[in-house]
Amino acid sequence: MNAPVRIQQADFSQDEEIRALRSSSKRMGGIATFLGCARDFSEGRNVSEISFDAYGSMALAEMNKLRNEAIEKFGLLDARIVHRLGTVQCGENIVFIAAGAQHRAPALQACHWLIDELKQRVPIWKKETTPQGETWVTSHP
Amino acid sequence: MNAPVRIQQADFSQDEEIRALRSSSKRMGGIATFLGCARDFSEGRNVSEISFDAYGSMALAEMNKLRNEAIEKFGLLDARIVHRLGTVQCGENIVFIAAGAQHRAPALQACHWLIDELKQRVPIWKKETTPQGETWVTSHP
Amino acid sequence: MIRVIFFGPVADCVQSREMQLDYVVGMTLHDVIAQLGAQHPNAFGIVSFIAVNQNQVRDKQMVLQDNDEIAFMAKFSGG
Amino acid sequence: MIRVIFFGPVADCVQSREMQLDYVVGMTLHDVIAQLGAQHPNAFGIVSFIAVNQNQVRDKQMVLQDNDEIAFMAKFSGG
Repeated sequence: MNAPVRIQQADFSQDEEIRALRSSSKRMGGIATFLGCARDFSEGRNVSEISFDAYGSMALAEMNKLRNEAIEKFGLLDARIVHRLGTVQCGENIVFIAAGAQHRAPALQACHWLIDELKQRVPIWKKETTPQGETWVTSHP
Repeated sequence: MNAPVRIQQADFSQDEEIRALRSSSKRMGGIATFLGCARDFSEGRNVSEISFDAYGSMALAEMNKLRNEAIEKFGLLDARIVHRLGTVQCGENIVFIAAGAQHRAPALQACHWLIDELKQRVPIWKKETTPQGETWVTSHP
Repeated sequence: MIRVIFFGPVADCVQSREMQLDYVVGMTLHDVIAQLGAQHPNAFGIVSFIAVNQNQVRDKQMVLQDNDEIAFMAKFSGG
Repeated sequence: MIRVIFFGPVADCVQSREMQLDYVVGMTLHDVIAQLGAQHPNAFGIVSFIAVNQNQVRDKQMVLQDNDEIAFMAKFSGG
């Protein structure tokens, strides 16, 4: 089975991630997920594709820390974080977070916390390709 | 394509629901989902299966109202709600909510709001089968 | 005719999912509750919501119309 | 030897992803910033985070060790 925290070029399947997550416990009553995808429009400009650069080893270490912190902080049964690198076409998947708990509130709260923290703490950078050229994204929309 | 709001005996695929959700807009940057599953343990008792009864026509009408309210309230691009009826084995899917928006915050907030409201407003009842017999669930854990 | 329907825990208590009552001009929701509540006190003890024609109703003085569908429901536990 | 690495927007400004600096006993993070910042002012203008051996560092007086890996990073924009 794939590791629960990954950085990869390839796309991923939500169903497979969920299957892996729930295989960790039969006590799991609530699973919250967040999927970030490449939009065709950002800050008033058309976007055709997005490419990502990362400090890979540190990014993976930070994502593992985030997972452990979330499990501890929200009492999760399990959590998974997958982020793609390389070039992602408009409409494709970028990032996936899943949090599983006995009840729904901690799963939902942990999922929200994880994506907010990931954006603040994980060294990954996004460059958007538009008709006007390429631009590194610096805001946290 | 399946309707965005459904009550059905059959299981569903998260990947298919997400595909249907995102097909509604290329502006979708964030998709939050909640999946409720049957746990093997509830209120201190082992649970082998859960069966559901519903006031079908009213439940479907309420779920459609919830979807419309969430789209309006959170500015969603689309949302889907699926609830299973009949008998669900321990570990299986019960309910699925997906909310898609341009940015992550409204998608995550809408998803949390939808599952909380569904539990309050949709006429569905859950019966747990345990070694001690069958019990209708009355709390909102 | 008034159609009265029950689901889940209430249907189990009443041991029925559906009943029909004769319609009388001017009859209210309260009249139906009084009649059925006397016959099925346990079931009506767990009724938390009432819907008439699939809309939740809180005013028990509501005057019914012929062919109305009334649901007496326990607290919901879906999801 | 000190290994200095750049990513994303900072790497584009520096026009390089990696540099090596000679290690001098007692040298601090501040010394490295002063040296490279003078050569690449635009790049260092967008540096928001610094990591030494993959741990974020805020104290620029930190004394470096031989073979340290320093990353100068713009504000993150993943997710």
